[in-house]
Amino acid sequence: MRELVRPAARIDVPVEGKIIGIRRLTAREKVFRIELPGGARLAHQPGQFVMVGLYGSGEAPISITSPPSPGESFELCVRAAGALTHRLHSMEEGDVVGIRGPFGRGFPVREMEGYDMLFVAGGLGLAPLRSLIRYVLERRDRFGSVTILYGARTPADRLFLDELAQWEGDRSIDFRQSIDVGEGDWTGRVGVITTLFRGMELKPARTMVAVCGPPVMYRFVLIELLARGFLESRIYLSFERRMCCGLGKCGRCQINGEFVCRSGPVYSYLHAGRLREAL
Amino acid sequence: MKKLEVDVHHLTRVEGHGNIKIRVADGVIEELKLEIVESPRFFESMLVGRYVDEVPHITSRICGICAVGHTTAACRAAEKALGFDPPPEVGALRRLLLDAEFIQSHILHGCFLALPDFFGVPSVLALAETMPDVVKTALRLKRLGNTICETLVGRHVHPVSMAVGGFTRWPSRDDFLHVKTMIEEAADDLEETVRLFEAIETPSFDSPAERIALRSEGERYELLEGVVTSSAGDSVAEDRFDRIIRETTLPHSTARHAHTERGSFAVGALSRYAVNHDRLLPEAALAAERLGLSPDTTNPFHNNEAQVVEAVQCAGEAVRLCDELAAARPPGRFKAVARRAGRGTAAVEVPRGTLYHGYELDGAGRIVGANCVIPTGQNQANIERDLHRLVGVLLERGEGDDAVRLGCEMLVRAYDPCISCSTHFLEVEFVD
Amino acid sequence: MREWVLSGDDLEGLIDSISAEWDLYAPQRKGRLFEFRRLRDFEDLCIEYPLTMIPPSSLFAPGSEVLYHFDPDRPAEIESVDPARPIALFGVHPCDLAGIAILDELHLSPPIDRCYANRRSGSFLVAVECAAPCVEESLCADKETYRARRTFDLLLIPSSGDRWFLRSGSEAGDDVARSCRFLRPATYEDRCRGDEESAARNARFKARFGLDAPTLSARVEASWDDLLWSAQSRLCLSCGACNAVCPTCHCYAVDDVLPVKRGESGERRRRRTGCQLADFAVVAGVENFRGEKAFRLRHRIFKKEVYLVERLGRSGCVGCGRCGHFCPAGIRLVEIFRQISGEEKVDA
Amino acid sequence: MAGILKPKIGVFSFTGCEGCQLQVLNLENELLDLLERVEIVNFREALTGGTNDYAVALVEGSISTASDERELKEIRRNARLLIAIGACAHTTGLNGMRNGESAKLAWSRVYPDRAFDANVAEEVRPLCEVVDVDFTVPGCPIDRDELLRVLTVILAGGTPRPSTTPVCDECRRAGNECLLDDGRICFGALAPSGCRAVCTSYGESCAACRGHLPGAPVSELMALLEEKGIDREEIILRLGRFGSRERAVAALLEELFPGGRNAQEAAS
Ligand SMILES: Cc1cc2nc3c(=O)[nH]c(=O)nc-3n(C[C@H](O)[C@H](O)[C@H](O)COP(=O)(O)OP(=O)(O)OC[C@H]3O[C@@H](n4cnc5c(N)ncnc54)[C@H](O)[C@@H]3O)c2cc1C
Ligand code: SF4
Ligand code: SF4
Ligand code: SF4
Repeated sequence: MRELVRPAARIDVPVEGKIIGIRRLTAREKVFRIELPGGARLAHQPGQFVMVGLYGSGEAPISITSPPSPGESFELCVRAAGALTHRLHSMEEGDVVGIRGPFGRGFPVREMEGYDMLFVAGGLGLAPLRSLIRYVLERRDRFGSVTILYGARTPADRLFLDELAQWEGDRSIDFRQSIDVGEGDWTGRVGVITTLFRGMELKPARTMVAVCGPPVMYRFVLIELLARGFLESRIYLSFERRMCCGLGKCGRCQINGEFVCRSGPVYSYLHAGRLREAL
Repeated sequence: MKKLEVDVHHLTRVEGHGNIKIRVADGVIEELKLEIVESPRFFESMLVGRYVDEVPHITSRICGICAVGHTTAACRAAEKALGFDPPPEVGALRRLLLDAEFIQSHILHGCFLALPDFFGVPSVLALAETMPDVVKTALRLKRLGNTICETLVGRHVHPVSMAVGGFTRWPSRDDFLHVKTMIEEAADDLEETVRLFEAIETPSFDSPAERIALRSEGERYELLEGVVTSSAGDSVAEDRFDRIIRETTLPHSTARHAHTERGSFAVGALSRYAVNHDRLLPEAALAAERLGLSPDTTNPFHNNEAQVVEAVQCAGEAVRLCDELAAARPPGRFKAVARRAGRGTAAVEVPRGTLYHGYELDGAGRIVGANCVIPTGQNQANIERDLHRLVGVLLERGEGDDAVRLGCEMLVRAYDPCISCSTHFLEVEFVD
Repeated sequence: MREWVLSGDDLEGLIDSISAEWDLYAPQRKGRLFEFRRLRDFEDLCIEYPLTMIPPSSLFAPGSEVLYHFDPDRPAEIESVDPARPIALFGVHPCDLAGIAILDELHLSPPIDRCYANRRSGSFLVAVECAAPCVEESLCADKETYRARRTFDLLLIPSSGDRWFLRSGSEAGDDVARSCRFLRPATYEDRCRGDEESAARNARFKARFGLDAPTLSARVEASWDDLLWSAQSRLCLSCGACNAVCPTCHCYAVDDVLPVKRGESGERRRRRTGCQLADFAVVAGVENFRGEKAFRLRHRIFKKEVYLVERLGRSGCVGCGRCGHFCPAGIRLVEIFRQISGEEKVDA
Repeated sequence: MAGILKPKIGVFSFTGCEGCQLQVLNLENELLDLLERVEIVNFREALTGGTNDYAVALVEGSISTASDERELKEIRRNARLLIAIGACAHTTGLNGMRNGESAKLAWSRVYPDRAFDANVAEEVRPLCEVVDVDFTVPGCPIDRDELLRVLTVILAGGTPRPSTTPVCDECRRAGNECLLDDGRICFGALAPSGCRAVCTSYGESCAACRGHLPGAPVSELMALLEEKGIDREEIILRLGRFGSRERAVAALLEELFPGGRNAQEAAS
C-alpha cells in the first residue's frame, strides 16, 4: 500500500462562482446568475445540480435551472430554507460563492427526442424542470407536443411568472396551472396538481414524462399517470435527499443501494419504483 | 459639603448585582447601605428531596466564579454526612484545584475588575489598548488557572469529575506533570504581576477589623479544611462555626449579615493572610514584603495585594502538590459512597473567604435540610461599616459626589464581593 | 510470500525497526477498554487484546478531520492538509484488516477521497491472528474474517513456545523483515508445525449460521416488511454507538470552522456520522426520510448485507461484533440474523 | 450582520450563576483577536458604564422576577440580534427545579423572617418564553469553542446551525465507555452534542444541560434504565434537574409530584 493514485480532477473543492445577476421571484425564492472563473462553461445536462457553498454555512445541492447553453453563465433558483440559503439571499451582485459540479445524472434528453413531452412540476420542482423545459423549447422541432402542468401553493408562490405567461400564450404548448389555496383575484384553477389531468387528452404510448415536486406529490401524480397507461420506463422523477459531498462518499443521499448524487437525482420510475425507500 | 447622594445602581465589575445607596444631609450620613438585589434562586428548596450524589453538581451552580469552592465544600460536607473519609490523594487533588481557582479568581479580580480603577479607565478592555502587555500577562495567568482545571476535572466553571467520594476520573501522571510545567512556566508572569501591584499606590484608609479564616495543624497555608480561627483569638471546629458566627437578615438585602459577638468581621485573602501569614512559602512571603503587607494591617484596600500574594502562594503550593500527586498511587476506580442518613458540615476557603456547606440526609441519602454560608454575606456588615468610616473620612476632606462614589465603589470592589453567591443562602434547619 | 520465526523476546525489536520509519500505533489499555494509541513504552503494548472499542481503521478515517483550509472570503481551497507522517498499525485483528480493505475500496475508488488517501498511502499494517473469537457477539467465523488473507504488510501468527511466525504480505513487509537481523527464515519443519497449529486454532472459530454472503443477503432482502425491525429497535436510543464503533461505517457530515482572528484561515472539516442518528436523512429541517428507528436499523443492516454486497461483491459487515457488544440497548446482529435465517446452527 | 464592520455587543445577565459570562472572559486566548472585530459596550461583570446602543445582545440567566422581564424586553428592543447563552437562558437550566412549587412557600423557607418580595415571579422562565431569541448557545456552562463558532458565523453574516446529533455520538467517538453499561443514569442520548462530551469524558454522566433534541428518546431511555433496575423516581428527579421545561419531562414530573412539588405541604 505504498503509492496510491492521486486524483486528477478536483471536484472535491469549490471554484469561485461570481454572482452576476439576481432576480427575486417570490418572497422565498431568488434566481442567481453565476459565472465561473475565466468564463469557464459548466457543461451540464438538464436535471443536474451543483454544490453551492459559503464558508461558515456549508454547502447545499442546488439544481441548475437554466438550460445547457454555449454561454458562460448559468442560473440557480434558490429558496431561502435554512442557514446557507438565507445567507445566499442576502448576497449581492459581484459577491462570490463556492461552486462544485455539475453532479449526478440529469434527464435522458437524447432518448426523449421524438416523443411528446409532459412536464409535471410542483412548487420549487419547477426549478430543475425549467432547465429541461427550456432545452426542449429551444429544440422544439425535435419533440412532439409539449404539455406543462404546474401546481403551487398560492398564486404568490408561483415561480418564473414571465415565463409562465409566455408558455400560456404559446399555442404550441399546452400549459395548465393550479394552486392549492385560492387567494385575492386568482381566477384560475384551485386544487391539487392532479386535478389538472382531468379532461386532458394525452397519448401515453408516445409520451415522456418528467416530474419534480415535493415527495407527497409523487405518490398522487404516479397513481394518475399509471392509471392512464404511461410506461414506467418513460416517467422520470427527480429526487431530493440530504447530500454532503456530491461524490458518492458521504452516504447521506442513499435511497436503498443508490447514491442519489451519482446515479440520480433523476431516475426513471421503472428503476425508482423498485427502490423501496424512494417513494 | 451639606448634602450628598450617591446611588450606584448595578455596581459594575463585581460578580452579581448590587447597589450602593448613600444619603448625607448636613454632613451627617442618614442612610448608607450596600443592597444585594440578585433574584433569589431558592437553592435550599430545590435541594430538598434530591439524592446526595447530585448535590455538588447543583450547588456548583450557585456561583460560576467559585465553582470549585462550592463543589469542594459540597463534597466534603456530604462525605461527612455519609461518614466517609476520602483517601489523602483526594484531599491533595482538591487542594490543587482550589489553588487553580484562587489563581484564576484573584487574577480576574485584581487585573480585570480592580485594576481599571487605579488607571482611571472603565474596564480592562480599555487597558488592552493602553497597556497591552499587562493585559496579556493577566490573560495568560487566568488561562493557567482555567487550564489546570480543564486538564484535571474537565473545566473550571462547574468542574465535572469532582464527586462525593472522590473523582470520577483520576488524572494521569502525565496530566499532573503537564500542569506542573505550565505553572512553572508562569513564573515570569507572576513576577510581572507582583511588580505591577508594587507600583500601584494603595489608597490609605484605616479601619481595623476582626479577621476570620481556616487554620490547620501542620505547616500548610490552609484552604481545604481546618479550624475556624479568628484574629480575636477564638477558634472553633468547622462544623461548629455557628457557635461564633451568627446571622441575621436585613430588609435591604437578599443576603444575610453575619456577626461575631464583637460585631462585624472580615473573611477573604487579607484575613487568611492575617491568620496564616507564618505559613506562606518563601516566595509568597517575599511578595508580601515587597507589596508592603503586614499581618496586622488595618487597611481593607490591602485585600488586592493579599490576593496577589496568594496567587504566588497557590502557584508554589500547586507545584508541590503536582509532584506529590504524580508520585502517588492513583486511587482505584471511582465508586459512589453508599447512601445513608447523616448530617455534616464542612468549611472550605474560597477566593473570597470561608465557605460553609452543611447537609442533613435521610436514610435513602436524600437531602432533608441544607445550609450554605457564603463569604460575601459574612463580609457585608463589615463592608457597610467600612463604607461608613470611609464616607466620614471623605466628607471631612470635603470631597464631592464623584470622589465619594468612586471611593465607595473601589472599597466595595476591594472586598471582591461575589453577589451571585451571596443571595443563594441556604437554610440551616438542623433539628437537634 | 516469505515467512520467518520471531521469538517472543524480539517483538520489541520488530516494533523498534518499524517505529524507525513509521509512527506506530498499537493496542493498549484505556480503563476497562482497549484502544489503538501511539506506542511510547513497549510495556504498554497489549498484543493479546480482545477487541478495541474504536476500530483501528479510525486512524485512516477519523471521527473528525480537516478536509482543507480556506480563506473565509474566497470560495476556493487555499491549502490542503499536509501529508501526515505515515503511520503503522501494529496488532490489527483479521476482522479489522477486512474492515480496512472495505474502507480502502470505498474511499479510493474514483473520485478518490484525498484525505483518506493521504493517511492511508504509505501506511504499514501489522496484523495478528486471533486465538479465539473475542466476544460473544463475534461473527468472524460466519464472515470468514478470522484469518488474514491480504491487505497486511506483515502478519504475526502466534505459535507455541513463546514464538511467532511472521509472514510478509508486501514489498514493504519484506523490507522491514529483511532489516531485522534477529528473524530466522522459517524452515520446512517450522511450516509444518505452523500449519498444525493453525488448523487447531481455526477449529475454534465455528460459524453460527452457515449462510454464505449471497444467501444471507437474499434472506435480509426478503425481511424488508418484517416486524422484526420495529421489535428489535424498540429500545434503540439512536445514539449512534453502533456506527461509531463499526470498522466499515464511513458516512459523514461537513462543518466549517471560521477563524476568530482577521486574516487567518478557516477549516472545512469532515465529521463522521451514522445512519442510526435521527437527523441522518433529514432535509431542510423538515422531511425525514428515515424518521422511524425501525427504518434506520433496517437501513444499517441492509447497507451492510445487501447494498454493499451488490457493490463490492462481499458483505460490508466484517463480523467483529462491536455494534452488538457496545450497544447500550443490547441490539445484536446475532439476534437479527438468527431471526432472519430462522435458525442458529451453533449455540452461541 | 453582513456589512457591519465592528458590531457593538452587550453582555447581560439575569438569574443564574454568571458562569456563562465568565466563559466569555475565559476566552483568554481569543479575547484580544475578538475585540479587533467587535466592540463590547455593555458588560457589567467586566466594565463600568453602559449604553443602549448595541447590535448584538448576549444574554445569560433565566427570567425569575418582574424586573428581569422588563429589562429583557428593553434589551430585545435595542438589539438586532439576541443570543441566549447558557442553560439558564435557554431552558431555565436548574433554576427550573423550583417551578412546580409556590414561590411564596419557597420564599418562606429561605427567608423565614422577611416578607415575600412581590417582584419574584411565580415561575422561572427561559428567555424564549418572554421575547424572541435569535440563536442559542446551550450548555451549563456554555462551551467556549461553541460560543466562538456561533460568533464567527454571525460575524460572517451567517446563521449558526444548532447541533442535531446526540452527545452519545461525540462521547463514543471520544473512546469512552458507556456509563449505561455500568448501570448509571446518563442522558447523552437526549442532549445535542457540541460540548465535546466533557462530562462523560471525565467519568460523570451527562445531565442533558444542553436541552433535549427534538424527538429525544426519553421513553426508550426510561424503559432501558428501568429494565436495568434503576428506580423510576430517581431517573425522573435527575431528568428534572435541567429538563423541567421539556414537555416529556414535565409530564414525568407531574406523575411524580401530582399538582406540584409541594402540593401536600401547601394543602396542610
Ligand atoms: C438534488 C437536489 C437539488 C436541489 N435543488 C434545489 C434548488 O434548485 N433550489 C433550492 O432552493 N433547493 C434545492 N434543493 C434543496 C436544497 O438543497 C436545500 O433546501 C438546502 O440544502 C437547504 O440548506 P440550508 O443550509 O439553507 O438549510 P439548513 O436547514 O440549514 O440545512 C442544514 C444542512 O442540511 C443539509 N440539507 C438540508 N436540506 C437538504 C436537502 N434538501 N438536500 C440536501 N441537503 C440538505 C445541507 O447540507 C445543509 O448544510 C435541492 C436538493 C437536492 C438534493
Ligand atoms: S448502538 Fe444500539 S441504541 Fe445506539 S443507535 Fe445503535 S442500535 Fe441504537
Ligand atoms: S447556565 Fe449554568 S453556567 Fe450559565 S449562568 Fe446558568 S447556572 Fe451559570
Ligand atoms: S455532557 Fe451533558 S451535562 Fe455535560 S456539558 Fe455536555 S450536555 Fe451538558
